[in-house]
Amino acid sequence: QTTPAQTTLTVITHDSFDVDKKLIAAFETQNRAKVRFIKGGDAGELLNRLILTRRAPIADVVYGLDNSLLPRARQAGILQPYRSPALSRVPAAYRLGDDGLLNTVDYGFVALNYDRAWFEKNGVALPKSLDDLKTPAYAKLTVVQSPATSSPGLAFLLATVNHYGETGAWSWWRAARQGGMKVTRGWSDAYYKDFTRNGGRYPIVLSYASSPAAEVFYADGFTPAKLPAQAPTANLFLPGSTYTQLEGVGILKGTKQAALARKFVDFMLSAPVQADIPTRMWIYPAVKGTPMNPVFTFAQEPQPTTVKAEVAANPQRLVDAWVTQVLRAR
Amino acid sequence: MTDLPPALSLSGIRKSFGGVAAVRGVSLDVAAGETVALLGPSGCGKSTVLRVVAGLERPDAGSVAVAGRDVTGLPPEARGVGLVFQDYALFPHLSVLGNVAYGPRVRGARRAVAEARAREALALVDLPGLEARRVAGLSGGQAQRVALARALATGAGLLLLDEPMSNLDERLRAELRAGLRSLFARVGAGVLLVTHDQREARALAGRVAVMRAGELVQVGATEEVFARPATAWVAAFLGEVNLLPDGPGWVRFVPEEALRPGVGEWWSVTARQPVEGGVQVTVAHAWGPLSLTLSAREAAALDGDRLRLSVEESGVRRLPEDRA
Amino acid sequence: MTDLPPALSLSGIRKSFGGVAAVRGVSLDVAAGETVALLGPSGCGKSTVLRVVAGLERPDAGSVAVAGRDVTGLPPEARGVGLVFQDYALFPHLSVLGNVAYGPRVRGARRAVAEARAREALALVDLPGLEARRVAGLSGGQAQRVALARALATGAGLLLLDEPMSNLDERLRAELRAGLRSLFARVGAGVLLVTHDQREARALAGRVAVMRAGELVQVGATEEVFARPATAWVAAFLGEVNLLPDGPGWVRFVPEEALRPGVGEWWSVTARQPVEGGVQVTVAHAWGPLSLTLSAREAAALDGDRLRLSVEESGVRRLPEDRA
Amino acid sequence: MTSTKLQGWLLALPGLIFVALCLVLPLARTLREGGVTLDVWRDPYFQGRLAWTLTQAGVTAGVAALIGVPLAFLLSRFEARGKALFLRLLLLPFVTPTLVAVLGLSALLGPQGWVTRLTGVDLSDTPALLVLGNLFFNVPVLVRLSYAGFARVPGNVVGAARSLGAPWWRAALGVALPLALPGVLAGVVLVFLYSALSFGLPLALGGERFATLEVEIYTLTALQLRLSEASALIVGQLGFTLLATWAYVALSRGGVGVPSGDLPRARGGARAALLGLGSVVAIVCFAPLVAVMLRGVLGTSGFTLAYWQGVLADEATPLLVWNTLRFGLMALAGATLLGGLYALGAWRAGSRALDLVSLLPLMISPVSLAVGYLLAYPVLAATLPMLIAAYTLLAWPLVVRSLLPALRAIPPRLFEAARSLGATRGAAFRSVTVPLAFPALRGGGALALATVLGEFGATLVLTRPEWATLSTGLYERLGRPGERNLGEACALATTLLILATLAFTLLDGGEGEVT
Ligand SMILES: Nc1ncnc2c1ncn2[C@@H]1O[C@H](COP(=O)(O)OP(=O)(O)OP(=O)(O)O)[C@@H](O)[C@H]1O
Ligand SMILES: Nc1ncnc2c1ncn2[C@@H]1O[C@H](COP(=O)(O)OP(=O)(O)OP(=O)(O)O)[C@@H](O)[C@H]1O
Ligand SMILES: Cc1ncc(C[n+]2csc(CCO)c2C)c(N)n1
Ligand SMILES: [Mg+2]
Ligand SMILES: [Mg+2]
Repeated sequence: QTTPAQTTLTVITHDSFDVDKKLIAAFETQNRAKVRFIKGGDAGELLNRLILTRRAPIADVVYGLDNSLLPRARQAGILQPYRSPALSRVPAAYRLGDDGLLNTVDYGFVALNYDRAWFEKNGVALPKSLDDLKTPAYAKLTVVQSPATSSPGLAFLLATVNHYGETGAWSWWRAARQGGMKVTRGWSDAYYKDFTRNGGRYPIVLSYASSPAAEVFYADGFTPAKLPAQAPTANLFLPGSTYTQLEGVGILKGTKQAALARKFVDFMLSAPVQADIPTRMWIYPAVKGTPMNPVFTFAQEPQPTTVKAEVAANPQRLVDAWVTQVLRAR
Repeated sequence: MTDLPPALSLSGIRKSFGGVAAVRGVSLDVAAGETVALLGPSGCGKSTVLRVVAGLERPDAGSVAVAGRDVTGLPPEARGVGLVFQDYALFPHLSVLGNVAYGPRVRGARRAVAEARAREALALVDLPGLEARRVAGLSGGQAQRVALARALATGAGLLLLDEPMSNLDERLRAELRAGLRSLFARVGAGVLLVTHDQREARALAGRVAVMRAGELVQVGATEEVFARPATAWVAAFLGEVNLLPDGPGWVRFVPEEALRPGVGEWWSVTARQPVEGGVQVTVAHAWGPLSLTLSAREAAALDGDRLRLSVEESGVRRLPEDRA
Repeated sequence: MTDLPPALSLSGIRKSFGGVAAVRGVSLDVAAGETVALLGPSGCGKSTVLRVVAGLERPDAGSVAVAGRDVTGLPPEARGVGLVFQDYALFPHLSVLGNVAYGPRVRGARRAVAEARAREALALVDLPGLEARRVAGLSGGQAQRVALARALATGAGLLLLDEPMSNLDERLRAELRAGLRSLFARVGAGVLLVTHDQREARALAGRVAVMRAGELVQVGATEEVFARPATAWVAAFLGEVNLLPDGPGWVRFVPEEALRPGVGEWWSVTARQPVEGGVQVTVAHAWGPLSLTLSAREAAALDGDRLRLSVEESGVRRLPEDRA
Repeated sequence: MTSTKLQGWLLALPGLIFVALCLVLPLARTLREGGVTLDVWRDPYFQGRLAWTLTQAGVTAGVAALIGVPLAFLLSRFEARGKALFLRLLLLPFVTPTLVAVLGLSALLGPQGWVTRLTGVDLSDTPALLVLGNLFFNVPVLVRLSYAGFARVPGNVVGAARSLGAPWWRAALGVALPLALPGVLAGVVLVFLYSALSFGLPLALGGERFATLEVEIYTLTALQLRLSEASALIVGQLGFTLLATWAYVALSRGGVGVPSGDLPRARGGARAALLGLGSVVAIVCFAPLVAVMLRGVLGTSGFTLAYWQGVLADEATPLLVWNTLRFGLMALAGATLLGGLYALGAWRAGSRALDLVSLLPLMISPVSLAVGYLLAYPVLAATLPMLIAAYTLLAWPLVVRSLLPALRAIPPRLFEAARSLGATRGAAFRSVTVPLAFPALRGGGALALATVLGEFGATLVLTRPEWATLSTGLYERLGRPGERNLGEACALATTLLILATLAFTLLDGGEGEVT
């Protein structure tokens, strides 16, 4: 028997990963192991780093890859299958494929948000469709993130391609950009600089369906006992504008800690972690029946849309196409 | 000449650096075409006066007028004075020619004209063939001459020369003195010359101002000052040694001209020292020790350790004793 | 004394800077306790010789021995020489005291000892009360004295002084000369003194070496050299003016001692100039113009523009004409 | 090679090895992984990016020089109240994480910014805002390095020019500037390099429209993994930055001198110019910071301490502070040690090639290096040595750029004087060279520390949650929606600025020359 303290499990995550340290400590004592977390950047960067180091893996477990990245991860062969028994408590629609490369931990909806106050004050009607949104009247009110540099941006691209088909999507994007839609690099830039609520020029921002709930939760003087009547921002669920992100945890090929890695996968799907997820990362726990903070009443869930296979199959190709068809088109 | 305003007119200049009162009320005129030598011991404030005149130091009090125009508030470049810095302050990034041509250049002369003037000035200070050299490799005396040439090339109506030949050998100095004298006469510039070389002062200056601890203590025609120092301190500073106590607060000043070797009583010689062109002897006179320099010819009057010496009383003067 | 090795022994020193041959084969000894003055016109290579001796410049050829030990390959600090730089090179980050105590400190003296030595040296150069001052605000003469004190405080057995008093007034110089003379005598140091001041050379140096364009042209006892310059160039450099052509390649050198004013034929006086302690006159002699300085007493021999003057032929010397 | 030269190269060796290991090798790995297909450069899109990159960096460097050089000159000639404090506070923009700067700028100049509302001029989404942002970060470097250069110009030399008839501007341009050139050009070239290679700022301030080459490299490398195209861009970028740096190295010959003590008080025109330029720089460099600090205490309903309470109550905050300090000091130690030795080496070796090498870290795209690290040193990924090495790499050029001109400016006579007074090489070095160069080392150290206290290393290496610093803590909050996150981020930014000010005060020794 090796001394317990010698076992270290390395878990690489995206930068937004955050779980109660006490839960991690409990896992460590329970398994007589040390968990070492590495922040691998934004989800997209994370995947690329894993691909670059696949010959000498830098971690045992990865958390944070999502359904838009899974095809590339699969193709690169960086993951090894393991289906957690806990997956049985995850609704089938939220599972990430059958090959067990990624076990869904949580899901979220990339969606447009708008600034209620701005629309009320300026007496502007909300757009009804993506077609409305691309007109200059609304495009110049909209800020989204670049599909090439941000995961909500990529999700939004997939949503538009799913809705319009490829050629339709490219002309939508070109029109919207022509009309004044701003494309930023990352979510923070868009939300904290360009969104009218934070001093910017654009009252419509690409974010998450849960963002209005977070706005309530993080408002000045928030107390759980006294919830406000409405959130300062709201979702703008235009048909074809939302996309479901499924984030999962998986085991990296080449790990020497396979058993422990499996335990960690199970751990991420365990009830305490699942319950901790919503108000830390502002996403929905994958396991059915996990109790939710009441503030989530401000986060509506959009109508589910079916994603066409050709959209889901190779998101990277679509990004490349977007870059040449939209970004670099003059 | 007399209706021209003075090239320089200083009145009531004071300047302190922190606790050090470098200049304590200096008033002085330099007429156009006149050279005034500013003499004084090390640290008495001579350079500071020059820097105040040039506008590099703001006086705490007093005013500076150049050619009749009050320049106290004007920047250095508006004063039209040429200054030779005691430490040269050459431009290290320019060649010798570039340094000397700088003044004419910034005053608007075309390159060719400026360089011609620079070459003239360099010729005057006897520095041929060094035009293209960087100043970093110059010898001390070469650098000093570049500094002098640089100030001369400006053609300024008022020249401030701060020990401009201190690092030159005597022959070169003598040559330069002659050159400068004729140059000053030709251009009619006023010159304020700081020097520790009395020969230089005598050769160049019509008047002398003696400075002590920030104040002028005697100003007058050169030969007048040398011949008739006003106080014991001035006499001593000018190199007079025969200052013998004569009652409290007074000294008896015995100038060399008043000494007649070879006549009168015998006195014993207590010291002798060969000097340029003769021998300096000290005689134990009744008044006290008297020193005099005997020319080679007069040295014949020495008889072993004795010398006949008489003092011409009419030449002896009583001076107030003001040495600390 | 004679069995001591020379404090300095230079042989065959050469040094060029790029195209400039600054020193072209200099050999010279300075005995312990002896002061040798190095004279020569500006740019002739004096400072370069000193820098070679101090080990700051590698000679292209030749060797340097200090106190009998060949130091040609040794670094400056192993040579035991004290150098006063012509441009002072004071340490701007140290106070006056810090500058002067630096030498003793780096040679291992304790702070108190070093500072005591520094204070002594500062007293010698007459700089009291400035110990705590930063060197940046010093006057030219003050800075020069700090540089001198700094070199003296090292107690080195060989002192290299590069125009150490060029920025001091004459009285202070005279005082310093006396102080230095007795210091040198006391410590028995060898001194190589670069100076342009012949009085300084005479007062301090037992021997004089005259340098011209990188070479020594005459070395000898001080009075010997002054009295009997070897060539017309040396005579002229030492300030002799009565060098009259005497056939191709020769001059007739008429020293002042050979001139007898007041006797002989009448000659017309073509120029007169008041100088320290008398008047300098030029007489249109049959041989050519002769200059002489008349003391105040001798000036009585002047009769308007005429002067009786005879030349004592035995004092006149023929010198080779070697001026360019 | 003379022994001095050899010794110089030996002293520079640790730095060279460090650059080889932490820069050349990883970069080579990246380029090899992708191969270089220079075809990309045929694409007018990339040519456009290149042109834009050069334009905005050039304009920034030009404007910065126009404001900063005269200010530095005046500061070096005159005494002014609060000068040392001003120069010290000028380091703060350098500490500021990009997004914080952007927030500060937007609070003033955004569509609803305070200044925008006052003046009605909306600069947001215009290149002017980008240039302002670049200036915010980089004018300080320029002012400080130029100041150090000008401070070494002997007062008498400028005085000589004036008394020879040169008006002040002519004396400044014709005499002071050439003698201060090493410092001034170091400032200009750093501004150019930082602005040319920045990518957070153009993106955040202008979106994709103002994307620089570096943005494309980032996108191609980190997100699209199209390494061959990225490599071509990296090579191109290296080409033009090398060109700029080479020009700098070729031009930067200056004078000798040591900073002198007492300066006259400014009066008249000089005073007005000093105040005017000082205010412009203060506004450009401090106003955004003040805005951020204000946002840390202003909620929707006016003044509030809630954000500060939130930050202080957060049990992670002490860790953030501790890590920030710890990494800052470790990298500072690394940078001053490596940079100090390297500067000495480059000085003694008299080699301009070494100058060029010392700027390499600022010429290389950090993302491409990051990839190189993963490929070359996978085992070291997310280890502390790697992190510190990365921080050190970014910080040491600043130490070298401060120290080297100072060393070169020390009059050789002083060292000679020390030797002739009996000091060995070592003793002369300790007692003359070190004290005279020390202020510059301190100044360089302060700049280096500022670099590290910001966010930069994080883009180079993988980090760990337990390594969270004030800037990562702040970014984490800005990754979540909600007012309180913004407020707390601003409070953390304020903490970072206060911490930095304290550190700089200690580093500067409280008084004396600031360079
Ligand atoms: N570093 C150098 N580079 C080039 N030339 C030099 C250098 N140092 C000295 N020289 C030249 O060598 C010659 C001798 O210079 P040095 O300083 O020895 O003269 P010096 O006799 O001391 O003159 P001065 O009495 O003017 O100080 C001069 O022509 C000078 O210009
Ligand atoms: N910048 C300064 N800071 C402090 N003191 C100064 C400064 N400049 C001059 N002094 C002091 O003022 C006094 C006068 O200095 P100044 O340079 O005018 O003397 P000086 O008569 O030129 O002497 P020297 O003949 O030695 O050059 C000196 O005691 C000097 O130390
Ligand atoms: C335009 C611009 N953006 C950001 C910085 C901030 N900054 C300071 S150091 C550094 C990188 C370290 O090598 C960065 C990015 C800057 N100076 N200029
Ligand atoms: Mg002076
Ligand atoms: Mg010399």
